[in-house]
Amino acid sequence: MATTTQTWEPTQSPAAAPDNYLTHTRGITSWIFTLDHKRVGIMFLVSVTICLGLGAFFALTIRTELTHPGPTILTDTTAQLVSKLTLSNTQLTPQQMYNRAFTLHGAVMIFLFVIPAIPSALGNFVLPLQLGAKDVAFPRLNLFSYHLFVIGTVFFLLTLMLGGVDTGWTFYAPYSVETSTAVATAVVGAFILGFGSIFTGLNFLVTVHTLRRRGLTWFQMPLMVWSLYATAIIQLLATPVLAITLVLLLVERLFGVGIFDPALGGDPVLFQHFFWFYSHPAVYIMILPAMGIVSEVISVHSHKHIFGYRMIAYSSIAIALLGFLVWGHHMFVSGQSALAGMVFSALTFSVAIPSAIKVFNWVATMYKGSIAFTTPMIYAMIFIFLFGLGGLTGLFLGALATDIHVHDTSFVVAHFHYQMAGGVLIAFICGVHHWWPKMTGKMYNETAGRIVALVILVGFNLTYFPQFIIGSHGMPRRYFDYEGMLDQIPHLTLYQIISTVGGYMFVGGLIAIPIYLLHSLKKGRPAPDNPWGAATMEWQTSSPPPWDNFTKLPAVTDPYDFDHLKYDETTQGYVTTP
Amino acid sequence: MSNFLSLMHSIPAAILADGSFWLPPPDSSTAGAVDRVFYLVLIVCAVFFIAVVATMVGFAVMYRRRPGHKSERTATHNTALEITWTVIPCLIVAYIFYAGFSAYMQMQTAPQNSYEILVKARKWDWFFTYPNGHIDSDLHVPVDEPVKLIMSSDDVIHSLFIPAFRVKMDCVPGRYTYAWFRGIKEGTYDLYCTEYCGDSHYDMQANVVVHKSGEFDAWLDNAANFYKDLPPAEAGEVLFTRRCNQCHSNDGSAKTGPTFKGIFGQEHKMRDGSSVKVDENYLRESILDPQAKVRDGYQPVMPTFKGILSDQEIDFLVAYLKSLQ
Amino acid sequence: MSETSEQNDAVGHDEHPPWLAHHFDTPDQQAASAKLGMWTFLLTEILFFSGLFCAYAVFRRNHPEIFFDGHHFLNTALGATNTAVLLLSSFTMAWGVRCAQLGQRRGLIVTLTATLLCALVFLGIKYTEYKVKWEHHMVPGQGRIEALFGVQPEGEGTVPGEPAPRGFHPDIEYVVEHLREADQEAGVRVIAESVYQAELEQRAQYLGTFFGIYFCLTGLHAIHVICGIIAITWILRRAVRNEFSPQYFAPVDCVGLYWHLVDLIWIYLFPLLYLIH
Amino acid sequence: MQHETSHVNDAHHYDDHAAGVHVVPLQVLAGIFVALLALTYVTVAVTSIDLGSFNLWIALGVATVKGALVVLYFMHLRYDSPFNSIVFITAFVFLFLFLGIVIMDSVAYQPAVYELTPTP
Ligand code: HEA
Ligand code: HEA
Ligand code: HEC
Ligand code: CUA
Ligand SMILES: [Cu+2]
Repeated sequence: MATTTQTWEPTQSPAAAPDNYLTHTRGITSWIFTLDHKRVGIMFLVSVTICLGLGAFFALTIRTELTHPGPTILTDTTAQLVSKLTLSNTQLTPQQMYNRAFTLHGAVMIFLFVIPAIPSALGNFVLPLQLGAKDVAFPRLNLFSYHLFVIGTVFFLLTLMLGGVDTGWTFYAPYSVETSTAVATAVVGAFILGFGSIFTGLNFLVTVHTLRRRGLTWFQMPLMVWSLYATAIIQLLATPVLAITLVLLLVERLFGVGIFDPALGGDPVLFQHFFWFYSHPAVYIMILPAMGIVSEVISVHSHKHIFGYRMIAYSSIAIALLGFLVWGHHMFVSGQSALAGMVFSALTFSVAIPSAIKVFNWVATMYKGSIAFTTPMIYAMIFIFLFGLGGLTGLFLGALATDIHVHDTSFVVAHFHYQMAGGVLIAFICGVHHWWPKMTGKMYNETAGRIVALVILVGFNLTYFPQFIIGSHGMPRRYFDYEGMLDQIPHLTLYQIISTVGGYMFVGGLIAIPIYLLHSLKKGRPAPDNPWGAATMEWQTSSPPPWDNFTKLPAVTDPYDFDHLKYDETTQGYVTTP
Repeated sequence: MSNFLSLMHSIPAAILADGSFWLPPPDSSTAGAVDRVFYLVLIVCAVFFIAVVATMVGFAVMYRRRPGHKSERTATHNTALEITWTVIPCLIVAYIFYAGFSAYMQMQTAPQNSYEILVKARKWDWFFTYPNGHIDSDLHVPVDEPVKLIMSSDDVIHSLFIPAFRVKMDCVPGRYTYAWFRGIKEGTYDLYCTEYCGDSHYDMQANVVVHKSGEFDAWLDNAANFYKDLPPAEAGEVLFTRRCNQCHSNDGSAKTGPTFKGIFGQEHKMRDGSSVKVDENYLRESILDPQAKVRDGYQPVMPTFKGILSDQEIDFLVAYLKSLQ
Repeated sequence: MSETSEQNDAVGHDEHPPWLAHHFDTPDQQAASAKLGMWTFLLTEILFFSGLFCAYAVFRRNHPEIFFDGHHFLNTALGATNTAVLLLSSFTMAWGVRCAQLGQRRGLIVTLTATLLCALVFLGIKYTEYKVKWEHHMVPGQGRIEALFGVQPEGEGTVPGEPAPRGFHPDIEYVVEHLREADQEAGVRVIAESVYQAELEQRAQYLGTFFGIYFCLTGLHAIHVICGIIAITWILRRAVRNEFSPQYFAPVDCVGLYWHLVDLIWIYLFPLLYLIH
Repeated sequence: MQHETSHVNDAHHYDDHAAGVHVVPLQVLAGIFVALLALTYVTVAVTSIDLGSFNLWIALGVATVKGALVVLYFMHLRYDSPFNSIVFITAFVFLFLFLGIVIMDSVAYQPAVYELTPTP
């Protein structure tokens, strides 16, 4: 169904100089108003990376501040600087700046980076290709999602200009109702981004249902598609609840409708239920696509059929659905009833199982493969390492007794960075490397990639492992200063220093990535159609793909059967052998 | 399987008595139970993490792509194997849940005869009210006696956290929440606020003092009327350090609020342009109804101390402020 | 390319009309996608409202008396009329879709216009209802809204110089009187007038919870009605330009679905807010 | 070619749609409309009778019947692809999941909540 009746540009015959989606039309507007899913994907890719940079800026502010007890860089002098840069004339105190820093860090990273990162950027590019389709079901809606993303981002920048917001990314009422910071713009921003996310999910769901290449059955779909499908389910079911929660928070703040604000007879715990009904499933919106990428990469780069395809596919759906039953595990000490606590704790463990299944399947896939230490493969293994660790620490948090102790300490901070920075961010980078040749038609420098990957692995663990230790010793999160606990927590300062040093190492590595990738655009050698020897459809078209994705109807095969692929010296890529 | 687990579970608490690499010393009656769950999970994690990563690295090395090495076709799935590695984790997590839940139940249900202390959280202070009406900014408890905290908040959500006791509970405005513990070793511990509550969230700390049996009652009525044999100004100073000095200095340095150095007798400009001479009445009013006259150049964030400071205590404070010339 | 050309034969060029997007191969595929997309969108709409229904359920479960008091201030007659009006509009909309399916252009135009009129009537009635509340200052945070229009904040709870207060500050006399009448109808016996008066004032204050939820629910619904009006106008315009045909009427179908959902939500709102026993 | 597609993927639900959309007879539509009006009258009428807590459930029941009529006939769900029904029902499943758990919890902790305190 990739090929149809009308308008194949004549130039698109393989012989002629390939006209691809990058060169098909020119000019900035041809990008901003493109209906091509590939271009939308690329625009998302660039945007989220920049947002990642923004989030990282705040991350480093936080880390540097915490290097040493007492004000480190967030001092009255920096406060003056900030008040000059922002539209808010009031001079902030150091702790006020810190509170804004971690709130903006969290909000930017969550709403502007992790949630859109994989589905909207890589997913947009890959999904239709992997289905052998020409585009997503609703290209206009797809573009609209991107525009919503931009508008939402603008609102966040506005929030920044207004002096930031200091509620924590969780916007807990009643603090978010009474604080004098720019909650409103941040909330509106998140609301708009939410709709962007909903429309992406809607698009993907429909695409998978109606635009699969003829003959492509459900169980021939690549696991990336399965995970994006599962993600879409969550985006559609959970995000609207976030939307209404934010609306209610806003009217509560502006008019006082008395739903969340105890001063008006509202119920603050109700807000937490609303918020986490979205925000727990949201963590699976983040991780599921990451798992999809890893499933692809592990199999392809070990040149080995994925192990337990169906189990992996089913476990994605299982995670998506079970993920809706556990939100209360964020509220064990919030004053929710012990009964609810018990139920949620029990269910929390049930989501751990499908994740476990995936991990085991990935490892089993490598068995007797032919494993190439390409950059994507290294990142995939790093993912298993970090996600495994982060996920397992989720068990401490899921168990009632232990969560009471570590809740809202840096133990939790470490947990979710292992999941989001170590899991999603790493998988994102993994995917970018894996599909870079397809997206840009260039090969990047492998050695650079490998070295950076190792730097990141080390830097990452230095950054967050210490936070487990100080956390379980009782170091609360969202603390501007820890002078008070020096006598209670052994080597606290040392751990904080290690964490900061690691943080810089990590960022150093990450910054290097855009550099050598961009460099490859100029100097990199042209990418063959199928550099890794993958069997999914996106590798059957040219790199980069033509405007309509396929000049030739891609063959439907078992997406993880590589036996018919042979390495071909001349193109330095893989070719099908009958 | 499960008796192997229960073995893990019954790690002798003794070896952990004075804290460890992972946890602070377990100095409440329930802390031991929590720690056992913690170490149970820790071991499960270690085992699985090492197993997974070791296998992964092992495969990566053994089957690395190299000349002459080919990937072999093996089964693309193996039901028996997959069921095993689904069921085993299920059993394990089921056990972890059970362990966590039973320990939690101990932490939930306070003994009947518990000693009750009212906890009021407020940006960014703790107020502990004892049965005899004394309000203290630190939590003092007798050793080896169950203490029940009846908690609430005046403004936003706060959370009371005592690491050494493994106790944590939110203080939610508009309702009560409860927590209990039994300190088993006298000493002084930290108490933190672990729910983000605004600017000085990081500074919303207090001490927990566990008194030797017998000494607690002595402390209590001494605290209730510590000023018995103090001159008013000094009594005021004690109150000042307890309640005011987070926002007011007595040495002229700037804080959230104006300094008290030489405050008495000054003329002060108010927000509404009027100006006031600082006398006893003004001081008294500022303490009981701070928003009535808000000093120019400051935020109206000072909380009232109505119901927290007795008339006598206010007199002491006034006396102290006067003495700061 | 041989395969391609063979594909081309599979579907002749003539079969790719202008309204069929390039990435679809057949009208059915496009229609099916549109339908599925629309139903999925409706799903998100329902979950969007779920938060409000949840708030409603929680507060009604925990404070039924407030909701009972509150519903006395709503005019059941108007509510019922509005329900009938929306149902009628739903009927004309469904009829419109039918006309579209059968390619009856005039029928489509007439039914759509009828639907639009109903929608406007609905909003009109809603407006009169809101107006009464507004006059008695029964909109939570009304002072804030008035401030937007430069009205000086007044009424109780307002501090001169400060911005208007959040929350519910009705004109007490009116509310108390209304509650009193309601009680009399219900045959409540008053023992001590002074106590009773105080109690009534309390109850008047508590009504904030009810009206907070009432305005959120009906307000959000009204916004959806307005969106519906815009969508229908757009469809009507296209119908006038004769852009639809028995082969291609998906837009009518989808707008229809949306409109029916708006009706569906009201079907629940009416008993939940107006018919409290 | 899409017809073949339809058969291999589960988009074959769409075949009946493809085979020719279902046109609901006008009488049916009208009939449904009348029924809806009637039911509206019923709910209003019933509230005046005191049935204790049942009033609420009856009101909701009637509303649900009305809703069902609208969905099945006005929205053609009855003749539409089953998958669309699944989508629609899913919405309600998760709605009830959300409501159910939240209400269950809020009821459980109500005793700890202060008497409702209106604006000071
Ligand atoms: C991508 C994001 C992501 C992911 C995937 C997860 C995954 C999990 N999370 Fe995490 N979590 C967050 C992001 C994420 N989390 C965030 C952001 C917060 C804090 C929000 C805030 O307060 O700011 C949080 C907080 C959080 C809490 C609340 C802590 C607190 O505030 O007190 C809990 C409690 O149960 C929890 C549990 C879990 C569990 C059980 C999983 C499971 O899904 C993990 C499953 C994975 C594994 C189990 C590892 C792989 C399996 C093996 C290696 C095989 C062996 C396995 C077994 C034997 C079971 N998380
Ligand atoms: C995806 C989510 C995500 C990611 C990736 C990160 C990344 C990092 N986070 Fe973040 N963090 C959160 C989500 C995330 N965080 C959340 C939700 C919170 C809770 C907030 C709250 O409490 O409300 C939090 C809180 C939080 C805290 C706790 C603050 C506190 O409670 O007191 C700390 C402290 O160390 C921290 C540190 C870091 C560091 C050092 C990184 C490093 O990993 C950063 C690494 C650097 C990069 C990832 C960027 C590299 C740059 C590029 C690759 C792009 C370059 C290109 C251009 C500039 C164009 N974070
Ligand atoms: C949360 C911070 C905070 C605390 C705690 C606090 N104050 Fe204040 N106080 C302020 C601020 C801010 C002002 C200036 C604005 C105003 O006048 O209300 C102020 C003003 C005052 C003034 C008027 C000063 C002047 O120069 O006019 C007095 C007197 C005063 N406080 C006494 C006290 C006493 C006594 C205590 C302790 C029992 C106390 N305050 C605790 C924040 C605080
Ligand atoms: Cu109080 Cu944080
Ligand atoms: Cu969670």
